[in-house]
Amino acid sequence: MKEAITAREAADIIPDGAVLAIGGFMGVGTPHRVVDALVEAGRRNLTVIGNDAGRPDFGIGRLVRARAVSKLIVSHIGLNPEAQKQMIEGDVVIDLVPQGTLVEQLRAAGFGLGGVLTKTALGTPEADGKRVIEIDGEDWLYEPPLKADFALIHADQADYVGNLTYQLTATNFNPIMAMAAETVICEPRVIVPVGVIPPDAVRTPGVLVKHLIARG
Amino acid sequence: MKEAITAREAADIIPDGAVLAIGGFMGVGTPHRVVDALVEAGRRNLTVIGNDAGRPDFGIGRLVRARAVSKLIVSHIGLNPEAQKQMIEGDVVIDLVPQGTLVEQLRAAGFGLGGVLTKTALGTPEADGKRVIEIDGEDWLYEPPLKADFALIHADQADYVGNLTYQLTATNFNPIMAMAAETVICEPRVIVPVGVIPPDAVRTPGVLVKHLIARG
Amino acid sequence: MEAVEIIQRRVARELNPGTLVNLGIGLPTGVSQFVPAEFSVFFQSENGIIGMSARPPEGMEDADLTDAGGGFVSALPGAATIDSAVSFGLIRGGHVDATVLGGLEVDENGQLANWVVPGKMVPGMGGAMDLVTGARRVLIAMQHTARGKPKIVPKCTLPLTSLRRVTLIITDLAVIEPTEDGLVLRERAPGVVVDTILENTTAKLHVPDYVPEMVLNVRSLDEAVRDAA
Amino acid sequence: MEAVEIIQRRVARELNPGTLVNLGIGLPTGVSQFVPAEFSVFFQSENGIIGMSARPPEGMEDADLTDAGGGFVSALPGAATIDSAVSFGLIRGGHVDATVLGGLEVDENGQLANWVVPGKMVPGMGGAMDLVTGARRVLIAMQHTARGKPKIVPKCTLPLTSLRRVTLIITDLAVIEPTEDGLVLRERAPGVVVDTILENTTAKLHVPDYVPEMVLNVRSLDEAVRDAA
Repeated sequence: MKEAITAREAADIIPDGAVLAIGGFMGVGTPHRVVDALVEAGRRNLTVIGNDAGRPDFGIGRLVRARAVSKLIVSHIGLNPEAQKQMIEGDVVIDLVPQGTLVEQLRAAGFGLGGVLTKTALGTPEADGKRVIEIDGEDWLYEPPLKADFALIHADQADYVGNLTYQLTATNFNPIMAMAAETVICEPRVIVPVGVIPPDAVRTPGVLVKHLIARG
Repeated sequence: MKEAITAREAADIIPDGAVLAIGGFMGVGTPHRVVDALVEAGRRNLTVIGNDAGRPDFGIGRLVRARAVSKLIVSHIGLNPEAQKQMIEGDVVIDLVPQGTLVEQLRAAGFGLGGVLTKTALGTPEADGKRVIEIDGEDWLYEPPLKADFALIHADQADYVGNLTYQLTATNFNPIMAMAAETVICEPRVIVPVGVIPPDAVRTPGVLVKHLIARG
Repeated sequence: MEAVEIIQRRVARELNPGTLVNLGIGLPTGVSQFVPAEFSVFFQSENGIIGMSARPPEGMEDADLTDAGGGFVSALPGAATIDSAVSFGLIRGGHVDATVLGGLEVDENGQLANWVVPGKMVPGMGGAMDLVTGARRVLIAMQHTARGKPKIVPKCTLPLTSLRRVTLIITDLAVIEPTEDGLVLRERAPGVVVDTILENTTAKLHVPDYVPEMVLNVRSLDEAVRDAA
Repeated sequence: MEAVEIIQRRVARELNPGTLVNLGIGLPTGVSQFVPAEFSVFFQSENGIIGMSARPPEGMEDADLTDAGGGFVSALPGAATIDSAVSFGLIRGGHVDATVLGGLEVDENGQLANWVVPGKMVPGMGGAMDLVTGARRVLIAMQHTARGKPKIVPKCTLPLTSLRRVTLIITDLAVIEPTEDGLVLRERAPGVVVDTILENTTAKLHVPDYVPEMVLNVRSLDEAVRDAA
């Protein structure tokens, strides 16, 4: 059984310099309260893996604006001019990764695989300097596994075992990130008693989740 | 919208010599009526990919006993002495594959990946003659994608769009096989009207499913 | 007819009943208005929904149901929610029948550049590289020229989105099919003559003896089923 | 005490509260009877359930809820159903805290052979190779000898299950820890002297000055939490 902690307590667990996988797609399905708590705690030098940089005032963008992030590994920063500015000024390093490759890299880490063999980006400037592996005369781009120290994820329902369900497009990267980090911290919409979520409705088994965030 | 067909009609679609991925684990979650229809139709020379060979009178084992199978790609045949016998007599070729590798090989095919890099079986006799790929000084065993002509799967609920849910341990290989075949044929427990399965409950999106089997 | 509507109507005729289709942000999104509901085309948004539909009425939006651009959408009966791994598995594994995307340049190899202009703000490729590499058919829907400058060029000058050859280029002037032997002019927009197309294209275009005019009306379901067969 | 019970009781003391554990078929399955319910150990069966429990009463079995051996099981409150990809992702990705498996041979490298005897019927490795390669801790639970023949040997003669060194070997005579420097005798069964262990082991065993007797009682939750910390 997991006791629920506050967002503030979660932020206290996460040190400066940590590698974070943060769920969400343009802020939909992002654990906003944990993100806010990290901003308030004044974290610095974080590496953040996520789908996108959000907007300056929403999602992962709030961490960027607070200058908490030194490296972003994302597929898109187009809606965050602040991230662009910090990139140009050299304050943030931004690794742009195709969305489908990014999710497979996280999954590879979580599933114990040696990496990803993909056609995506093969032969484009994005693949410059990356390893190409030939299999039966065909080229594949190799991308390494991507693992985080902490996954900060959102869920719809959680129970006190840590079992999670997700809702609609707030699902996105969250279930995969739950496999791909040393420590998983989940901010669910609600926490329900154990036994309320039917086994077939569970999308992330509770054993993967270390901490649940209590309702604010 | 998909019209439901009979198991017999499904068997008619599947030619001799086809490569089939058949769901189930020791026959739990196997589309038994389609399997029976293949036996009755007298199919020959099938390649069957599945978790195991079932028992001689249950699951994939029924196809083996009917001598419909020339090649089995499975992780286990221990409960099927008939499969053992046919293997020893040279009537069936059996490729034994670690269960976790097998499911990733199917997934790789379904997800457009170039194969699987795994530690499982590395350095054991099972890896003899297989390619080993070194990444940052570490060896990984390469296993190729595994794709079927037809996936024959079981589900709990289906709607007429083809959306599927699964139940308990009858889930097993079924959702992954639904991604890994040219043509997916599903034998659900029940077919419900479109709109009855909530979007978040769908485990296999209907666009993947070509044919549904009507209730017998 | 407006240039955009010409493109959207013509693209809509490429979408087959019962298939999975991914529409890019912007002009491609508008294609859906020319696809009749009874086609049961399932529109995927790569952030995780199959069977998405129009923005709901004011006040009925759900913050957890958006498209890849972050806009509110609704779900049709029979919709399915998927995580990002499955969403891109569908795209990369060839389960998406067609993707409709905008383009900055397409060249004689049929290769596309559509995600970055060097020296300008770099937005990131999002799912564009995955879509162009993995979808069964890649339909490029774009204006034939940008501020008078041809976009169909001998060789892309911008960074490629994928090595993959796109399936069809549909513009306000023409339908062009990239083939192994180069670009073939297949159709011209209503009232547009071949010379106009050639004048606005720097790439070499193969021009068959007969280049029909685009048909732009919305197909009936029967017609669409017949075309797909 | 029966040999099997000694092994099961000793293995049970290795299982930590709140963790994910996979028990092999046969002797390992029986370990669960010595793990108190309040430990909230989640038993995984690799066919797709986390939180499985004992066979239900006659007539209350469900054909769709079985363990990896095909036997009927029940699900605890808080159980979760998973597909085979996630099930083996948990195993191969290091999310399973411990797996308990039988062994045919273990050698001085700590390497295990447990899935095939050449010349005999080949059952297939099922999930054994994945478990031995991927679980965080691999606990081998077996009789010390087979019909008087030592199973802990200098070098496995049977095909290896994995290159990976197992974590601990627990038999009816001893607890042995494979280390980088070889096998170390950690504990002896109640009433068993070190010489008896050495006589029944062909592998070289490092024997510390003091080899305590196994403790076999079932731990309280407090004790287990303290041990795990």
